[in-house]
Formats: sequence, structure tokens, C-alpha cells
Amino acid sequence: MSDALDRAPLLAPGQSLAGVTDHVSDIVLKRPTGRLWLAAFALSLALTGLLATGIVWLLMRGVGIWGLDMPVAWAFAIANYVWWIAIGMAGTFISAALYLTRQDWRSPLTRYAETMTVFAVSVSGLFPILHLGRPWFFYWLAPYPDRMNVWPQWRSSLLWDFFAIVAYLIVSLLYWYVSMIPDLATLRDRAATRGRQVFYGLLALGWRGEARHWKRFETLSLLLAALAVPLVFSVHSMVALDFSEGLLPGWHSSIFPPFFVAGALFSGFAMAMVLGLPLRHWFQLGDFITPRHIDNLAKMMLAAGLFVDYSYLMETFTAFYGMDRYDVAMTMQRFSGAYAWVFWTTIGCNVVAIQALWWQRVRANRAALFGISVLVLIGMWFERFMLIVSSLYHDFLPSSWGMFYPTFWDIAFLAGSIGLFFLLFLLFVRVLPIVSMSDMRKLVHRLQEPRP
Amino acid sequence: MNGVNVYGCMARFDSAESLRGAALQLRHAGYVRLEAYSPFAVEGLAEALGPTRSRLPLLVLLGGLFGGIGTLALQYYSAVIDYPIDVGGRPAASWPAFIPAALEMTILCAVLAGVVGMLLGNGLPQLYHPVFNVARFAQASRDGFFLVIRADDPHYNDARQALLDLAPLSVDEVPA
Amino acid sequence: MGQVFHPRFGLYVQLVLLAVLVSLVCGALVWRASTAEPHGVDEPVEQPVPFSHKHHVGDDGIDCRYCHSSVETSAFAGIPPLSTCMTCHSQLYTDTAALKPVVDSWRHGVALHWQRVHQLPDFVYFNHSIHVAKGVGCVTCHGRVDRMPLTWRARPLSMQWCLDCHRAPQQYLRPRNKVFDMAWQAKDQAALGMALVKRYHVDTRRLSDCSVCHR
Amino acid sequence: MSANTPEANIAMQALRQRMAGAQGPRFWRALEELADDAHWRETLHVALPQLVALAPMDRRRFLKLLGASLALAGLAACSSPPQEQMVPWLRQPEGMAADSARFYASALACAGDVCGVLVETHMGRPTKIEGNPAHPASLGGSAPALQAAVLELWDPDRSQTPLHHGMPATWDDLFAELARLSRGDGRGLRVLSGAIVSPTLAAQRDALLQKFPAARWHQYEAAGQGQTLAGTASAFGTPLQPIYHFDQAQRILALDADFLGSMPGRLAYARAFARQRKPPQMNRLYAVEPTPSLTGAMADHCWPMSHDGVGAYARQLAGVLGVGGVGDANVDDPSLRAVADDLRAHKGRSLVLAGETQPRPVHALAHLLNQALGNIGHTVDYIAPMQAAAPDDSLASLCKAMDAGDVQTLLVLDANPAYDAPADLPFARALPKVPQRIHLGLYRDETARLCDWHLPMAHALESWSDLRAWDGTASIVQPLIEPLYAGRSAHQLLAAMLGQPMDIRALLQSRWHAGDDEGWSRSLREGVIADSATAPTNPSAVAASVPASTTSPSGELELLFRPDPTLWDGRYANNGWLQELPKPLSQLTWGNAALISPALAAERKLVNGDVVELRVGERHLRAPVWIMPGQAARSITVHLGHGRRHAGHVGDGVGFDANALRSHRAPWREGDLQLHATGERIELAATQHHHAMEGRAPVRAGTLAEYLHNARFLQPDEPATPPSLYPPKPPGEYAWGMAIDLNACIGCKGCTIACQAENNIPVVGEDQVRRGREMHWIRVDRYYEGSAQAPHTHHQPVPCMHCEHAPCEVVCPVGATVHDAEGLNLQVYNRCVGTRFCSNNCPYKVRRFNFLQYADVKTESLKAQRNPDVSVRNRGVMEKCTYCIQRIQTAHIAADRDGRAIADGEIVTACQAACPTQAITFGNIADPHSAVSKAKASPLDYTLLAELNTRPRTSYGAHLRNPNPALEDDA
Repeated sequence: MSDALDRAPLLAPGQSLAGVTDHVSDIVLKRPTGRLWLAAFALSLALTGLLATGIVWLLMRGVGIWGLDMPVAWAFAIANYVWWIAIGMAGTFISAALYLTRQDWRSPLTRYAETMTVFAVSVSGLFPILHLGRPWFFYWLAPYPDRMNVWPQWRSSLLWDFFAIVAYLIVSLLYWYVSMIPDLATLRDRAATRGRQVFYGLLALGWRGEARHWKRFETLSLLLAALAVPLVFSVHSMVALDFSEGLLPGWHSSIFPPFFVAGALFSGFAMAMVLGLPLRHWFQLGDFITPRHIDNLAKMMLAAGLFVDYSYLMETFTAFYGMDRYDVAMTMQRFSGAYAWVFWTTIGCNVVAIQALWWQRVRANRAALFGISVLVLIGMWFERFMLIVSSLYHDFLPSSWGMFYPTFWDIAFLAGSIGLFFLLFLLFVRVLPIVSMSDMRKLVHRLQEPRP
Repeated sequence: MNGVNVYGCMARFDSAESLRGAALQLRHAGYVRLEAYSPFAVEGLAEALGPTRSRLPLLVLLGGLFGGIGTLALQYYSAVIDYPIDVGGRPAASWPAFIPAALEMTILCAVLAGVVGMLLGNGLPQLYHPVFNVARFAQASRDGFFLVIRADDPHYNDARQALLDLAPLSVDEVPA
Repeated sequence: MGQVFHPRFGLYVQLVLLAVLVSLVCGALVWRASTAEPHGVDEPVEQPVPFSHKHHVGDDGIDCRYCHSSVETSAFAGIPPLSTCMTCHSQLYTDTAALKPVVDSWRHGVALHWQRVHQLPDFVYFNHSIHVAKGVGCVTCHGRVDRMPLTWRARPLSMQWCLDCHRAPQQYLRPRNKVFDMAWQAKDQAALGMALVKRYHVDTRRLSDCSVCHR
Repeated sequence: MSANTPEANIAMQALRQRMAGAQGPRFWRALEELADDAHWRETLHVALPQLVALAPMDRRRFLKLLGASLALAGLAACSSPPQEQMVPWLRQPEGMAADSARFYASALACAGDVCGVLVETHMGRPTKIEGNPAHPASLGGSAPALQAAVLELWDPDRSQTPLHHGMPATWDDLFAELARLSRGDGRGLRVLSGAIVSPTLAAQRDALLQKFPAARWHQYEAAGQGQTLAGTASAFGTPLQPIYHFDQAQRILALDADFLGSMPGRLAYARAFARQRKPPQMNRLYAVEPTPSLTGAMADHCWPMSHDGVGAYARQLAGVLGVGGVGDANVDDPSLRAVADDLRAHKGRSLVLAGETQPRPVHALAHLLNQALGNIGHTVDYIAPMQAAAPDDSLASLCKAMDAGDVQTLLVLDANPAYDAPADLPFARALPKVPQRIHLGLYRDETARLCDWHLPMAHALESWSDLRAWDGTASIVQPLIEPLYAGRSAHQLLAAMLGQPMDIRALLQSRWHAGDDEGWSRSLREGVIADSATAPTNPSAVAASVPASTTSPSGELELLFRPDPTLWDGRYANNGWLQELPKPLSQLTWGNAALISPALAAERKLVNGDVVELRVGERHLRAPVWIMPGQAARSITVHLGHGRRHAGHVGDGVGFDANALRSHRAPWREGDLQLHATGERIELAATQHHHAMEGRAPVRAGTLAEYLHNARFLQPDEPATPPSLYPPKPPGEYAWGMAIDLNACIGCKGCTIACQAENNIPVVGEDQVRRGREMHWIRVDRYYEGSAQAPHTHHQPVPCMHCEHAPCEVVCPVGATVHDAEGLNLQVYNRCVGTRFCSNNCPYKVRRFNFLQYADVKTESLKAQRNPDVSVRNRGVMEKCTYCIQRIQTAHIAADRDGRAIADGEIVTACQAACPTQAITFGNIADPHSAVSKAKASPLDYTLLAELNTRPRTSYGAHLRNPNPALEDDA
């Protein structure tokens, strides 16, 4: 570890309250729409169109348009869901957990990380509904008084997960919005055109920065952070229970909740990196997102990655330690079965690639960081796919063993979901502040204070 | 100058510290209807304006309790009292299985209570407010620190002078 | 910059929110209405022939089983074949306008098409015979048919409603010999019901099982 | 039943003109129009009273089905249920209760094999077929083809009006033509039919040949009984039909004889055979065969050997036993000697039988061996055969005559030689030379398209007839419904030609019960004509010496032909149920393959699906290979009945047509086969891809010796059911359970298709099966043990286990699968949202999911076939075995109504009813005296994956073999 970086400033020198405010708000209010942005937007829009087409086709024909079969009745849709909801975790973690632990360096990262969370969770929320055989009845999972007088089945982890997703979506949305209110007020006050004034004015709810308001605001931020952390941990534990409640070899394992939380952090940090580096580059945020921030992110990613690797190890170990026939067979299948290539891809991305992060020179090289982060995202998707399919395709009775082959629509839904996510994110960077101005102002103020 | 169609008198200061200092002085001078505006949360500013106590934590606690206990009660009623069904040979009241949903609802309701509480406590949304009538006030969300003595303050008559004594950057009257 | 919003703007916002709320409620109500049964509860159903249960049952005192002959033996209570109508109407009221469709149908051998009044989803397997055998009166589900000039649905026939009885049959059962009695009232239903549940071996443990009605 | 009044016929004529050319769905629409058209209603009523009465009731059901499909198809989430209409009878038919099912006895034939059946009807619609317990060929069991006959009846592809040169015509036009013909002495008139097993048809044939002395009647079956009868002929001088008594046989040697899978009377044979395999008493079955059969799979010792090898084996055995003066007495083959000793030790209680596919010398040897072993009269009887076709009445002679141009009129009665004639008979080529070609059949098939007249034949369930079973027992075939289309039976056609009255019913009664209405109705009711079985006429052998048979040089490949296990000779090719039913042993659906031995596959480096070219002399075809454990090393097997060109929407172009390589001289085997890989590969639609047990022992197996030593030798040391954290459920009055005896299961898959028929299980098609989405609720798994050359085969029917601690239920978020008080694991379709977690969590993978809209809710005729007591599942819902809950509830309601308890055996599940060997027992395990409780008390009883503590209600009886101790080393 380099002490230089640890002592390096969290903010480039010579920043003023006005300076940070203007820089961030001008990105939205003054900066013209770039050609690069338009290109990215067009691509995302195309992919989203593909997703929309897929959804229409799905509702017309049924989930049979995917490669699902017996015994592999879950595959891409669930893998996508787990992948996306996991990506959401880092946002909440950065803004909430680091807030509770008084990590000043979080300030410039919170906003876009939270945004990432909101959009990732929204996208992931699509899949559990779409993968139903009869999606239009998804609301049957909610307890409500009906003429049939029937209720949800509370013992199912899918139901727990339904509650988890709903809670997580609403909470992360509120968390994101509430923390943005003061910035919206700034945009309202700095907007040149009437239209924007009204737009931001409505969203700002008439925030005017009165001292007592700030007090309540701060109290709430603290409380939300304190609530968001257990929530996010519980959510990913629920996701894990979707599998470990099943009795399949490779699913029925008590290690899953912590394992999934770590995996979520891992992919979340990777996505934070994948989004952060370009933002920093295009919007000249170098003064705010300093090398130290990036270095910290990289270290966090490495730490989470190592925990994930540890759980791979433990899974394999427990299989052979317990000597349960089915667990051992499943583990051997992962190593050398029909889907071994998936397993080894996962290992390559999630175990081998991240070891490079031990070196400071790699962490300082943004291209390398970007590459590794992308690898991690790919690796984590494959891990979910392996987890689901390699447990299902060879279960208990040899007679019912079978393969899974994805169809065009499987791929289309994955690509489409990525498109939708980036579509939302691109809109976000055009209309909302990508860095929390109020947090930055606070940071500037604190750094200007003579340290005792 | 009488406070007929006047909201109050507004002075701008150059920094958070001077704003807080000014607020404290005016308090000692006996002003009670004070408002301070800052581009970020300034430590101790609210306290400087007068005694504050927040009911927010209590509200959040109640919200959480409602969500958690309510969900548990609903689960028990639906699975044990209203329509008990044999599922996988499990007992009707499968408490361990009831916890996850209850946990999620605890947090959700707590958060909702908190957010609603904050907005109500701050009287938001309040799209129109007299302070916006002052053009300079736009800076309040950038780097402006403002102090307002409301017209309904008993000592309002010499408010303007009191503010000027604090060497502000500017002083404006806020029309109602 | 000055004020963005007029003082009354807040009011407008509130009005808009209210409007949204109202439209949501209306939407829900429309959806509810559009998915309702073709005929509401207590809403008489138009039939090709204005057949009056009131007249046949109430005034003439014809027993239910005379026309609904299979009600004790099979799932379907049975609608009478035209020949049954003809046992009387080959002589009575043959030339009245009301009966013309019946007579024509009989003469040309073209079946009448009655509008179904009590209609269950096809994944519900209701069986009349077992209900009759266990002492569920016609009135309990069909209401006072003997007072219906035109027939209508007297009960919701929703699953919730079925369960009301399946969970507490003792509140509804009556002696077998009173099943077809329109006017019968229990003196002490609580005591009687309990006794009947025992006497007719009603296995209350399985009455609310899904398999009792759904296959 | 039938409305054969003259005015009815007139009306029928009128209707036909109106309906002419209307096909399939169009036909039904047209009919609906009629029904609503006042002018036609009158006529319709006169012509088809039952349609007037039924159509509206059916329409009501159609509406309900349609309503359901909409409601489930989502959009209907915002559309109200359709207003239903109720249409009363004009006059209610006698004893036609509003909705209860009624059973009528009848009989069905396939290629000369006759079986008695009970046909279940709802509102006059045949919906299900069960075996007739009173019928000797069924004894209650039923084969797939019998079950599927009801789907054939409602097949929308059936031809519906007479066609003349492809244009709609009327029967009268035809009769006019035939009238012209009937003036002559019948010169140039030829009739071609399948095997004649109907005494009345035989009589009509004789009458025809009498009326037209110069006419000739030919019979042809692509897979008939020719060799068997020829075999007895060469052994005894006269053709005889052997009747085997497996209940008497302690030691059985099957020489390529599949008496469990394809022999006439196989259902009865299977029952008797399985009866003899209940430990501690077990018979012993030796089998030698070139290609695996159900019989070989059940054998205690099965030795694969080439087609000729079987003959040689028989010869050597005869030599050792000193029979027939063939072969020398001192063969030094220990296994053969052991078999010989075993047989010799069981004189009079042993049985040697040869299969239809073996040449006549082998048959002769088998008969001689039986005689030498004193089995005749004990384990085998001989009766006069039902039908014996003189050699000059063969298809070959007909083809010659057609080629020579001395056939003026050819009348083809329900046969399809244009497809199933061997390649060396130029039937299709010669047919155009016949000026007048008339075809009567269910479908407008290959032959029909070459004929200028095609006549729709009335289905067996639509017409009167009589049939003789393999043992001579006669049954009346009675119509269960008026002909749906303008179909007529062969009887009616011949009657018209003979100028006989058209009323076949009267004809039959006068034949069997002249003036005895009571006996007639009894025969109709019971489905068999009392003591009509042919008495045995056991001959003394005449052929002292057996004609020598050639043995082909070893090393050359040979090609074997077999009738398809489900499609037979192709007559059922348009039947979706039979196409999708996995073939026993190979587990292939939708098409055939060239079965090759593992050794050959290794030698030629072939894997499943590799397309090879099979060449015999000039003839050749391309076929995908399928590696078959237990196949003789150099033998390649192809199944007939596939590659139909004009079967219908379902059967067209499925698989390849093996007839292209077949010759009529040696119908079952071609030597000197050339096989070349083409480098192509196609994916065959198999339902099971893994055939080893991986040490998991889903099937527990052992030997009789082990059992006798310790009956509980297959029970684990630890308690069968691990302890549970959950409180035990209070015992109720009933607790349903099932026991499946793997020792009795012969793997015929009758249960699978019976379940499909009973529970409205949809056909999903080849592509979906290939994707692993077949819907069968009870599958029959097949595992191999031992060497791939001569493996031990285990069959295991797997329905839902109805676990008491069901893993599927816990994970369902909406409670769509839950338990009821009697221990059934319910699937509530209308609550299911389709998460599929239940299937993932089912260790037995018995759940089936409607990935797409599989149920056909559009084709009217298919709706009419459905069982009204079972919900039709639509897209997006899970389904699975329900223990036939509709049957349980029906019995429950009946019993509760009368305030009595449900008797043991009162509830029979569809699979249980169909099982020829009664391997499946179902009942109340709360009653210690019930049959199922007794079965579960057996020391061989075990539950699948008990270690998971799912506590299944379905349990299995372990599979025992009874190998010859002298042969244990090689077994």
C-alpha cells in the first residue's frame, strides 16, 4: 500500500463553494449534448428496443421462447436478475456504510453510485416478473384481501424475495431522491430558462436551506443510512435464500447469504468503477474524484473479490468434507462437466484477474482498472449462470438429467437489460447532478477549516 | 417601517462561521423570530437560532415497529387463523419463515415514516416562499449565507440596524 | 432570480395530485366492473321464455326434483328436457304468446337456448348430489326461488362465499327432508347444525382442501 | 344407437352435398352454421339426432374451454367470463344421466391382434378406452395403440367425404358404379384387405367370391403372422396358431420371440408371465435375440446373437436334447448345456417359443422341442388359425396380376400397400394400370391418392362388427357414436356390393344370437361372446427332420426389420400420442433410427444421431443411428411405420421409410448390408439421455437367491425414514398411496399413454421433446447395469411421489401446490403463476410445465375427445400426476353420498388400470388390510431417494432376477 495516496488530498486544492457548485451544475445546465453521448444513447436505445420487442413476444408466446426445459427450468432470467440486483449493492454500501463510518472520501462518489443502485434494482426487478409463466398475475405474491380468500405462501423464499425487492426499490429510490433535494434546489436557482426552473423547482419541493431544515435533513440522512445498511445486507441474503431454500446439490448451502453479499459488493464496485472512470474523464471530475478515490475503490473491489474467492474455496471444501454423494458429484460436474467452461471462465475473471490489484501501479492505471472491472462483471454473471444451471442439469435421478441451450431471446433479454440500464444512466447524467453538490460544499468547508 | 406586507429583513454573510456568530449575537440581543439559510448543513447553526428537538427518530422507530409487528400479525392471521393449509408438512405457524418478510417491511415502513416526517417537519413541499422574492437569495443554494429576522419578531423595528451592526455583505427587506 | 412559483401554485399541485388519485380509483372500479359476471347478484336474467319459478314452485307447488331430476344423483342438477314441459303444456296455455317458443321448439324439434344464471369457472367442479345428500338446502345457495318471477343469482358464488359454508357447515345444514323446502327455518341452528354434521359424517377437516373443488 | 331410417339417409345425402369438401375445422364451422340455420336445422335433426342433441352441450363445453383459455391467456384479466347457454334435450335418452361417464364394451384390432376394450363416454362422446377385464386378450390391461384409438377417432385429419378423382362425391355415385360391375362374373375384380379377423367379414368375403367366382381376394399385412403359421405348417403339416400358457411354464426359452411386446395375446401373456415372478416363486426366462426387446429386457439370461445365430442356437439345443435329428449331441457350450439341462429338468413345465421374425425352420424346431419336452397340452396348445391366406392370395401375386394388366377393378379395404409394401413389390407402380381403383380407409393416405375413388371408412368406434381374438374368442364391436363424417364400414361397403341389407347390426345378431335378444345384449354388455374360444387341436408332429437353414458368413452386417413399438406398420403414424410416446428401451420419440450395437459404433466411430447410408444391393436409404446396448454386434435394426408421405398433419415425413430396403421373400432380415457414414448428424428426440444409475440405485435390484437367503437384503441398516422436526399429521380416514412392483413392470409404457388420455395431457411435438419439454405425467425410466453388450435392463415408472414432506410445496410463493387432508400433493392450476421453483426443487423431476400454449383449444374435434372431469391446463402453469384425483373425488362423492366408506380397489388410477401386469397398486394406506398396504409391507418395498426425507407416498418393489446358478459367472 502506498502511504502517499493515503495522505493525498481528497479534493484538488483551490476549490471553493461556488467552484464546486458551478462545475457540477454546469454539466447539466450549460454543457452542450456531446456527440459521444448521442452515440451511446442511440446504442442503448436500440438495445432497449430489443428488450421491448422481447417482452412483447414473451407475453404473446410464453417463457418457452427461452431455452428453458426440464430439468433446467431457471437460467438466464434468474441469472440476470441476481446479477443486476447485486450490482445495485455497491451504491447503497458506498453512500450508507461509508457514511456511517465517517469516510469523507465517499462524498464525490455517492450520487452516481446511488443512481447506479436505483437503476440496477429497477432493471433487475423486471426479471422475476417476466420469468413467471403468467406474469400478469405477479401481484398474487402480495397479501391483499380477494374474493378467493387465498393468501401468499409465507414459507417460500421467493415470497421473501418479493418483499425484499419491493422494499429495496422503494428505499433506494427515496434515499436517492431525498439526498438530491438540496442539489435540485441549486439547479432551480441556477437554471436560466423558465421551463427548467419549474422542472427543478417542482422536484426541489421548495427547499431553501433553512438551518432547522438542514438539521432534520441531516438526522434523516443518518437514520436512512442506518436503515439502508441492514436492508441491503438482508436483501442479498434473501436473494441467496432463493437458492439455498432448495434442496438441490450446489444450492442447499448455509454459506450462501454472506457469499452473495460479498459477490454483490464485488460486482457493485466493479460497476462503480466502470461508470466512474468515464464520468471522471468526460466531465473533468478529476478534481473531485482523485486518484485516491479510485485507489480506494480498487482496494475495496480486491477485498470483496478475495472474500468471494474464499467462498468458492469453502464450497468445494465442504462438498468433499461432507462427502455427500450429490454434492461431490455436482462439484465434479462443475470442474469437468458439460458446463466446466463456465466454471473456469468464472475462476479466470473472479479469482485470477483481480490478483493484479495487489500492485499499486495497476490500481493507478485506469485502463487496466477498467478492463479488470469489466472482467469481474462478466465473471460474476457467469458465476450466477454456473450456480443455477450446473446444479439443475444434473440433479438426483440420472434419468432426468438434461442440458440447457440458450436461444436468441435469452441473449436478447440480457443485452436489452444492459441497454435499458445505460439508457437510464445516460439520461441521468444529462438532467441530474452526477456529484452531490451539498456534500461537496460541506467537504470543501470542512477541508478549509484549520484542523485542530 | 411597520411589518404590514413585509416578511422580514434579510442579511447576507460571507461564511458559515460569521452566519452562526451573527445568529448567536441576535439571540443574545433578544431576537426570537430568526431564520438562517446556508448552502450546506452548518454545525450548530440550528441550535444557535433557538432550542431544537427532533421527533424524527421516534417517528422512525414507530414506523418500524408498525411494519414489523403488522407483517407478523398478518402472516399469523392468514396462515394460522384464516386459511391454514398443509404445506410440505410444515406447521401452520412457521415462525422462522415469517421473519424475513417482517424484517423487510420493518425497514420499509421505518424509512417511509422518516421521509414523510422530514417533509412534514420542514413544511415541504412549499413551492412559494417570501424569501425567494429577494433576488440575491438565489445564492443561498450556492455559497450565500443568509440571516432573516421575521417581521413578527417583537424587536423587529430595529432589526435592520441590528443586522447592519453585524457587518453583513448586504441587507434586504423581504416583501411578504 | 425571484419567485419561480406563484403563491397559489402549491394549490394547483395538490389539485393535480388529487386528480391522479381519483383517476386511479376510477380505473380500478372500471376494471372491477369489466371483470364482473355477466349478470349481477339479484339481477333477473332475460330468457327466451319468461319462465317463472314463482308461478311453478310458489303457486303450483311443483317440487324442485320434478324438473331438476338429476340433482340427487349427479353433479349437474339437470335442466328439464322439453318433454317435461310438455307433460302439462301440451294441454295448458298452449296458445299463449309467452309459451310460443316452447311450443315451436317442440313442434320443430329445435332446442331452446336458456341463459345460464349460476355459472362457475371451469376449473371449479361443483357437485349437486353431495350437497343435497349432506343437507344443504336449495335456498341456501339459490335463494327463495319460489319468489322469483324471473330467475336471478341470489348469492355471489365467489370462492370466499363457498368457504363460508365449507368452514362452518353447521351454520347452514338442515335435515335431508327439508332440503327442498323453500320456507323451512331452523329453531336452533347452532345445536341442530352440530348434530347434523355428526349425523351426516361431514368431514370438516377436508372441506376447505383445494382438491374438494379444484382438479 | 343408429338412425338408419330412410328419411335419415335422404337427409344425410342432402347434408353431405351441403358439407361437401368441408375439411377439419372448416367442417365443424360448417356444421355450426347448419345448426344455426333454421332451414337446415330440420334436416340436421332428422339426419343426425345425436349431433343436434350433443353439439349444443359440446358447444357449452367448448365455450368453457375457450373461456378458460382466454382467462388464462392474460388479456382476459380484463374481460368478463362469457355468458354460457344451457340447451335442454328435446327428449332425454334412456338412462343418459346429465354428466356421468358410461362404459360400453367393444373390441379393437391391430394387424390381426384383437383385444376387448371398455370405452368410456361422456354425453355420448368416447373419451377414454380401458381394457375389458372379461376379455381373455386384455384381462383389463391395455396397450398404447388401444388407448390411442380414441384420439384416432377424433383426429381432424380423418377423411370425411367420398372423393372421386379428388372431388367430393356421394356413396350413391359409387354404388352406381359398383352396380354396373356386379353384372359380370367378377373377372378382373380383385379385393385387397388386411388380415381378416372378423368372422362376418370372412363370411362376406366368401359370399363375394361366390357371387363373383372369377374375383380374387388378397390379404396383406406388413407385419402379420405369416412366419408363425408357416412354421406350424412345416412342423405339423397344417397351419396352427400356438397358444402359450405362461402360468404353467417354469422355464422359458424365447428364440427372438417378443411375447411381451409384439406377439398376439401379449397382454394376457404378460399377465400370466408376471404372475409367475412373485418371490419366493419365480419362473426363469432365457432369451436369445438379435435386437433388444421387452422380452429380452425381462429375461434372467439374455444373449444377443445374430438373426441366424438364433437359428443355430435352436439347432444346437435341439441337438443336445436329441430332437429333430439336427445338430450333434455333444456341443461344448456350457451355457447352452446349462439351458438344456434346465429345460430337461422341467419337462412339461418348460416352454420354447420362436418369434414371428424367425424363419419357419426355427419355428418348426421350437414346436419339436416343445413336443420333446412334453410341453404340448401343458404350456402350449394349438388351435385352428383365425385367418390363413393362401400363398397365391399374397400381395406378390396381386402385383403380378396388376402388372400383367388383368386386374380391372381393385378394391382396397383399409390397407395401404402403396406405403407399406416391400420395395421389391411394385404395387405403387403397377396400380395405375388398373382401370378402376377404389380405396376405403380412415385417411386419404398414399394408396388413396393413387386411387380414383377414396371412401372414408367409419372408425371402429363408429361401426358395427365382430372380431376374434388370438385364442378364438369372439366379441361384438359396437358403435359408441354415430359416424362423425360420411364414413361407412367395410361391412357396409361389401353388403352394398352383395346386395345385402345395410343393417350390419341385424346381420351380426342373426349370426351370433339369432332370435336371442337376451344373449345378444349380454354379449354386448360383457364384450365377449360366451365360450366362443376355439378348442385346442393338439397335433402330433409330422416333420421329423427340419429343413436346413443357411447361416450367413460371420462379419457381414445384417439388417433387421421390426414393426414400430407404437406405430406398428405405420397405420398409427398420424396419432400424436403414439408418436410422442417414448419407444420402449430406446426412449426415442417422433421418428425411427437404425439401432446399432455399441461395438459397431466404436468400430465405425459413430455416435447417436450420425446419419448413415444403409445399402442392400441396389436399394439404399439414409438413417440416423442410435446406439443400443444389448444389440447383437453385427445386426442393425430399423423399424417400419415411419417416413409416411401422406399420413396427415402429425405423421407426414416423420422418420424414414424402412420399407424401401425390404423384400417380400425375407421380410424380416436382409443380409449383406453396407453401412457408410455420411458425416451428417441430426438430433433425435429422446426423452432420456443418461442410462447408468451412477451408483445412486434408483432401482434396487438383486437375485432370487439373495432374497431367499435374506428377504430384507435390499433394506438399508438405518431406518428408512429419517426423523423429522415437524409434528406428525393426525391420521385421517383415508391416506392415498401407491406401490409399483418393478419386478412386474415390463416397460411397455401403457401407463404413460393411459395417463395422457385420462388427464388431457397435450402433445408437444418433436421440437419441444428435443428441448426436453415432454409433458407425460408418468414416465418409464430405463437403466442399464453390467456390460453394454449384454446389459441387465431395469424399467422404472415414475409418477408424482406425493411426498408427505413435499419440497415443491414449501417453495411455491402463492400456495399453488399444497397438501390435502388425505395426503395428496395437489397442483392448483388456477392459482399457479409459473415460478417453476417447485420443479427445480422436485428431486424426482416429475413436474411438467406448459412453456408454451400446448393444449389445442382451437380444434373442435380434439376438444370433444377431452375428459370433462380434468381441467385443461394452459400456457404458463405447472402440472403433474394427481393420482387421478378426478377418480378419487368421484368415488369419494359416491361413497359419501351413500354414507359408506370407500372400498379397497374402488379407486383405480388410469395407469393402474392400463398396466397389463398389474405392477401398480393404489389405495388407502391408512387401512392396513388394503392391497397397497400389503404391497408396501413387502421386504422388497423401498422409496426413492428416502435419504432426502421427503417421505414419498409412492414406493417401489425391488427388481429381482432369477439367474441359473450354473450360469452365475456370465450373468
